[in-house]
Amino acid sequence: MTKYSIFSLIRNALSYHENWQKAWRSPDPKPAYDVVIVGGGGHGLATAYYLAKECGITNVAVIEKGWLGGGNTGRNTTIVRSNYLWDESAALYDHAIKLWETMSQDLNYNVMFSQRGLLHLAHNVHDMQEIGRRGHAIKLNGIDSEFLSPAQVKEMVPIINLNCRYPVMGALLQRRGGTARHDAVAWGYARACDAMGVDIIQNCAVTGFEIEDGTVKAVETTRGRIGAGKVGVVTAGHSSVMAEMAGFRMPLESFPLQAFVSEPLKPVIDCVIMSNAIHAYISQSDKGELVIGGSGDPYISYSQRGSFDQVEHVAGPVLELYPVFSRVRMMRQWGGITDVTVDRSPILTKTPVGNMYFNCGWGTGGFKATPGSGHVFAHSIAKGEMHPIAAPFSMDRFNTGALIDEAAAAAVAH
Amino acid sequence: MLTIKCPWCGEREQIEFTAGGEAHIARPENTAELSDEEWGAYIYTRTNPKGVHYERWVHSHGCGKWFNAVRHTVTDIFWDVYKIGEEKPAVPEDWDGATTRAQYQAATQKTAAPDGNEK
Amino acid sequence: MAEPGVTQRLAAAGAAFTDPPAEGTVSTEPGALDAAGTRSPLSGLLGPAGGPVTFEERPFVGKLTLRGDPSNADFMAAAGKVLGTDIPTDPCRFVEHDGFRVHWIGFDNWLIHVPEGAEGPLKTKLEAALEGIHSAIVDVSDYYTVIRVQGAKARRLLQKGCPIDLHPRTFGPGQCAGTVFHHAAIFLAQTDADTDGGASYDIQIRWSFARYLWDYFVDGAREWGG
Amino acid sequence: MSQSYRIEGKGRIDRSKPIRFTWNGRSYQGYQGDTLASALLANGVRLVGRSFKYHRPRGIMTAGSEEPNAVVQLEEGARTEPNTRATMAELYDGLTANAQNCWPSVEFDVGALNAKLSRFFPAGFYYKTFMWPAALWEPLYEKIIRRAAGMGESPEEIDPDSYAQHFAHCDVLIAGGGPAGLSAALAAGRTGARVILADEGAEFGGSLLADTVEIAGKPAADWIAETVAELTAMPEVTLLPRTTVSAYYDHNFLTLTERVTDHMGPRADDSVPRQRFWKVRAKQTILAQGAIERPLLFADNDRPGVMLASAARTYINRYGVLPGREIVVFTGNDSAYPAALDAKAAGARVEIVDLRTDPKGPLVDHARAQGIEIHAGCGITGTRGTKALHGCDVAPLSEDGKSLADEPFSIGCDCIAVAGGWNPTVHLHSQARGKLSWDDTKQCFVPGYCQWPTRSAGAGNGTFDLAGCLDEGLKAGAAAAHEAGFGKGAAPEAPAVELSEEGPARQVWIVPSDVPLGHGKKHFHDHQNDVTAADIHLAAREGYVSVEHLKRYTTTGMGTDQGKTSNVNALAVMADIRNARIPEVGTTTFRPPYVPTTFGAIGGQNRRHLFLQERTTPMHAAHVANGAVFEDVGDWKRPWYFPRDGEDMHEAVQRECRQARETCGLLDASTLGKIDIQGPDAAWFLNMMYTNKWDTLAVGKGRYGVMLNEHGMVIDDGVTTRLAENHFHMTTTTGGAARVLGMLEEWLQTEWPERQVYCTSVTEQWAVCTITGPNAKALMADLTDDIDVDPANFPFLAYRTGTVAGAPARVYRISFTGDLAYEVNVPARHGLAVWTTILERGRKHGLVQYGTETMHVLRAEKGFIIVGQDTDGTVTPMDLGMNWIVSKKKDDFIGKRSHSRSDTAREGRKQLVGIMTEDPNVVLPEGAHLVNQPGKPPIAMEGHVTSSYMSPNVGRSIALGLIKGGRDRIGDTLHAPMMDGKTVHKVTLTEPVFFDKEGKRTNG
Repeated sequence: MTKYSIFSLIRNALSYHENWQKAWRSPDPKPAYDVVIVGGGGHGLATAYYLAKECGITNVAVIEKGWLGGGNTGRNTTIVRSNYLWDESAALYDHAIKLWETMSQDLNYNVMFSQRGLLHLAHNVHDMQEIGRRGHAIKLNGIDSEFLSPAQVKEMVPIINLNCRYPVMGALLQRRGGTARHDAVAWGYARACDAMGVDIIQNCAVTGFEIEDGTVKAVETTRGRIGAGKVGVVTAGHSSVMAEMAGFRMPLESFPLQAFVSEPLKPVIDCVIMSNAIHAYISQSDKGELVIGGSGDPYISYSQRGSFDQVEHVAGPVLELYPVFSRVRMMRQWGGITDVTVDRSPILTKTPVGNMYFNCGWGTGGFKATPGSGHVFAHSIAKGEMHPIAAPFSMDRFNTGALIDEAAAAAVAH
Repeated sequence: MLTIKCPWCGEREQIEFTAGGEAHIARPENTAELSDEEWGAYIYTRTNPKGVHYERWVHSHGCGKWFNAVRHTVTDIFWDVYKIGEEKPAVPEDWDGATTRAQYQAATQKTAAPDGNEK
Repeated sequence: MAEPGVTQRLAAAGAAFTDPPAEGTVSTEPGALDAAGTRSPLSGLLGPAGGPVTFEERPFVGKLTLRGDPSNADFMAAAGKVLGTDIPTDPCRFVEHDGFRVHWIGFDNWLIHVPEGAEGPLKTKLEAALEGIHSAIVDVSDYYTVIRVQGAKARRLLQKGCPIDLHPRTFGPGQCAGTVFHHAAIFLAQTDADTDGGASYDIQIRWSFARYLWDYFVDGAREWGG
Repeated sequence: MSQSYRIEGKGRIDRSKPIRFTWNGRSYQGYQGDTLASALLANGVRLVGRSFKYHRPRGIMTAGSEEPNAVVQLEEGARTEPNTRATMAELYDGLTANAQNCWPSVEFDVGALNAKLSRFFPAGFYYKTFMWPAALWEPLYEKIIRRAAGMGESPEEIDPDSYAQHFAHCDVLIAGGGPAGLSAALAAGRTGARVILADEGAEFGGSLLADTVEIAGKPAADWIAETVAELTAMPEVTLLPRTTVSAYYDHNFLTLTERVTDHMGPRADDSVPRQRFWKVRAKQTILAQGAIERPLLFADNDRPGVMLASAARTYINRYGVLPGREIVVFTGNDSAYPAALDAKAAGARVEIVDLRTDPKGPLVDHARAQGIEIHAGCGITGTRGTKALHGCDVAPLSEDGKSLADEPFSIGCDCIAVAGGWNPTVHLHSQARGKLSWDDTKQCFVPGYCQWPTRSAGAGNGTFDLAGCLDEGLKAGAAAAHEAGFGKGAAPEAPAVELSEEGPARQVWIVPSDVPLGHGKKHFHDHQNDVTAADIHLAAREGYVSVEHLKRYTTTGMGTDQGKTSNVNALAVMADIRNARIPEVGTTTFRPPYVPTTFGAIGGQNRRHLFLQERTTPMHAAHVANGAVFEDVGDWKRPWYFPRDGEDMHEAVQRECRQARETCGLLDASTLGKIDIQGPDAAWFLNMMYTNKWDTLAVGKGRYGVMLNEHGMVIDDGVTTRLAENHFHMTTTTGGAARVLGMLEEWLQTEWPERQVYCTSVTEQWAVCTITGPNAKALMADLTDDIDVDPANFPFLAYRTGTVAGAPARVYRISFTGDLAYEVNVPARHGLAVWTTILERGRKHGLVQYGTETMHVLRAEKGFIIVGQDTDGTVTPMDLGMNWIVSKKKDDFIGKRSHSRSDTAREGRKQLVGIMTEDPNVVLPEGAHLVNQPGKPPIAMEGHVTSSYMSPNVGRSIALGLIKGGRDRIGDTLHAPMMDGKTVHKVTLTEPVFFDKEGKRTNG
């Protein structure tokens, strides 16, 4: 793997950029691997990366039915934060942020992780109680968290309309929160994995699992049978489909979630701003586009496309909080499939099938967890025991009742 | 935005309805006798199919009535709607969800009738 | 009856009870009580005078909901007898009889509009007639108010927020529907069609949403000089 | 230099209406009917913008919404609008526009330095650098990147204009009003079907507006006029000019953006919306948006003066503007020849560079006859001029078109009209999930199967000849109407047009130059984002071969034009690299909207006071008059507190709390949810919905109940009263009103349809005045003479009907304060009068009106919970210490089974307790967490404060909280660390009742 740097850039410029190497190979699948990761999104690639880098398992294949990062990795609003209420969540998401902070260097690929700060606005007494509770909890978990007055919010976001339908009463700020370049995350991991010998196999769809006396032996794919010592399934919205192939069911439903970008503007918003009461979350990309997240459609759907309702549901709140955008144009709308659990927390778990592990249920908020999720999942697969940070997220919590209920606690689900 | 056929009011815009999730999940009679797994499955586990989905809707801003529907979760085309308590309609194996029920039946009839007589 | 003294004082103090008029409305709102010491949610608000679309509140229309099983002949007969007309079983239709209007809301659910004050006696009559038959009659006269919208542009105005196809080919006099107007759940009934291509509608709206809907109408009618 | 490029007597502009406008601070003149683009060209203005990345000088390239270059900042101040396509902006008097993305000016742009260094900024360069040192990413590197970000500037003032939305339904919606669209509308309209015809342009006619062809022996303009006239006369046809069909969603739901007043410029009167957003449900759609001409990929093909041949022709024929005086037409097909001929006729010197070695056919002969020199088998290998084109190099190409067959020669020119073939506008079809198929002879993607009822017609369907467009349009219109239930489906006869036969085309996707690709010269395919053929080679080289990777890595097609002119060329380059056919490389999915849409239009009227309803109670006018400060509770405005002269919130609340306990208080409780429940199975039903028993409740009495979800967690609470054997009146929380009714209906209809219960919401039927406190009884006695209010005869939780303050009332002996209280329910119409009367009569009883804050303090003094504040969806009744309310006798109720799950049943769950600070003056912030021992985070947390107030009646601060194993830790000392990281408050856990522990006051 040739190192990327300003120097390699200049060197290659002199040869008209004709000597750059492939970021990753496109090998044919081998007959078998120690571990097969199903799903070439950020979480799957990160899992392979840490298997190879930290667990000494390099005989790994990542199989992707389409193109790398083509699922939610390439469709989200790129928000990264760890200001979650429950200890279990805070541990998982902050573990991720710590890895985000060195990712570009670790991967030698600039994922443009930018900690420009993330605001949660509070618009009523209930919101204030909610951020009050979350703020204190986060702080005591050793994670940065501050309360802002409306005046301080205005200072950070001069174009905001504090006196909107639900006037801004305050905000919770995580300065270490921010955004990253989502595609680069997939590409960076892929390149680093490839360099360590991991096979990245695109356009290879899973058609079934070969299971012998309760233990998975191989993955059947459109490119043939691939033997597998262990299988990690990281397929987000399609997890229920994978589970069905493996003969069990998951506590999941797949909902469309949508995002929007405006035409590129000279920067007017630096941080990420989220609001529950006036439902819109917004940031501005390094290209100048306003990146806006909506809520999900209320019905199960596997069609990765935008529906109209959310366009309207987003435009109103955006105009209410940022009336100056009235003459700005919405440029593009798209959708992803989010696999949602009842407690809005992910599932990292062993399954009824031996040597088969699932990493799913990230719903609307998986991107921010990418490195942490991959890291603890890799260690869980390698050891055959769930990593301590992952353990609380196992699927039997739905039998014991030990939910990690970020939804009930009214934390923002994005 | 979908159009949904309320079995009473007819075709209406989705904004008049509320989605009710998977249909035909009967509440167990003997809740006390269920294992935690059985109970957990009843509350949390869903089929979540990529394909034919039996689901519930309520015409919340219309007549206020709940009903069931069969929809393909890839194409979002409805096969049918039916009232609570009515038989769960069978959907042909080979329905790929890319046509309405009427189109599907017209097509199959066409293939059925050798003289190619339509309708 | 509230003690007259109070009423008069309130009427006099009217101005003091004015909401800050919402931006863009042409409304003037004394907000005072009427002589009976009562007040409707849109009291004192004036819609556009004349023009291609007009709207006004019809306060205190008597409103009862009637619940019962349409497959129960006794119920249908007893209710029909009291109302002097068969209650409609066709979805989204209403029948008018002798000042009563009976709307189909749901297959076992009807909304009855009667002149102000007639709801009480009617409720008593229905309850007596339906004694022993599973049914429910609830007075919701104050839950909702009614806005009448009419004129050549009435349909256009409603289509600014209502998703139902109100074109004469699909929706006409005698038809009613529960639907929405943007954030507000409404129940609309077309009372008649005008010659000039316009129509007349009664929109039933919850008390607390009435002002929102009214302001929307005011704003929406501006482009026709409303 | 005033309009020196105008062509005498040509164009559809109105020369009698000159218009002044300002571009980059300089004043120019144009005519009514011009676009900003045509007016600038008429005035010889070529340089209109700078590209995104390299800041290369750019000119006008198209005459439509596909424009990638001429994207400007329209107007200034409150009405400024970024990224407006000059080609779509109709000229109005006083129009002001400025170039974007350049500093200090478009002429001398510092950013142009990037162009010099461009070789160091290939596609994706930023992924490869800016990583060292890591510490510099945000403070330095990203700052630089963000400074370069964006194109236009966001407005900084509130938009003074208004917008509107409109639902519409039709049998046939037609997108595009060119020859095919107009024909379709005609055929469909004649059947009587409801038709909507929308076109982006100011006039209907599409490509015909720029054509010199004759239809049925008359000029095309006449045919357009007649057709539009006939359509206008049809009552069921709606014609929408200046309207873009922007998105195609499921079940044939489409959105249209109508630019109602944009072409008139700023207007003081905003009663007419500036833009109208149509939400259309169409039984059938016909997509007739035409086709967009493809630019050719040749070296330095981005100079100001390079434009599409079709655009050149549009400027000549529609706007009467000569795009240049020395025009080179560069083409591989016949469709550019009419442009050459029109330019020649308009007085330009014209030469044609034709990729075809032996162009034949009538058009070619005609051109030769006009003395136009044709350089056959040649390509343009380079261009000259920076801020304006002044020449190009031309050379014969090898047979495979991949290299030069001979030395280049130069041609002087100020305009190159390029014609690389046509791309049908399949965006809407693709948005509608329609498949696309590649047509090898036409060399373009054409619409394939779509699951929704839609058809494509005309150029948008790959039918490029006029006769075909008219015929296809008529057929599509008739067929669509028929399927919608109108007409027999037979299409009217198509009008005759003389066929201008076209010879075969030659497609050279990448025109070679004298240097290898990427060595100095640039073949741009995405002009706005500065993406070149070399960038695609780089992407391929590095393995970003899938179309989506290609797009994302090079940013091809990510600009405001969404790749309308660049996508297919990009695919072609990739196909060339991979030796694959274009369809094998794949195609990108087109995302809505077709052209960007203002947020204002989408928002419509739903702004400001119409953004979201403000729900108010019947007493609202009185609250306003009495100076209430309001709290947003859901979308209700509830009085929060009633400050008296100069009081702040704390003072007001302390006063209200004290007085409510000392004498009496009045609360507007109208927003509480109320549900009328009737039927033989009503009691059984309540047994299922609530945790306690209801069949045992006596008629005329009420009972408090908590409601759970199936997870066993508390979701609502309230008092329900048995009005008659089979008749109950249920109350819910304000926020729960709708949710609870929905839940009751869901269970009844879907799970127990055979049960005989009817539920009816009566929330707003009743205005509710709650009178509480020691003097409540006396006050009530003053308000009613037909209800015996003596607690001895009117016991706690009983209810009575009668007349209160002159209104018919239901009175409930319910108390949320722990004091003697009466909940007076009157029909809403009486609410205001009754409220005011109570205030009036209350004076001598020391009555105080209080708001939600005081209500919260008073209930907290008694340890009464607020669902949603002291619970969060993870709390069981047992956690709240309410085991007493969970019936052991019932074998089932909603949520019961969940309580026996291992985690829900375990010891040490968080439980509701009281919390007392060591310092009685300290009011803990709600949300503060308690720890066993303060220290440095991370610290294990024991739970959190859910409610916390200064209680004047207890005489100190009080708090409630959910603490791990709290019930067994009463008396324990814990600590509450504050956000400042320094302050720690010592606290003691107590029973969650602080006032009147024995409950003596409930009966006064």
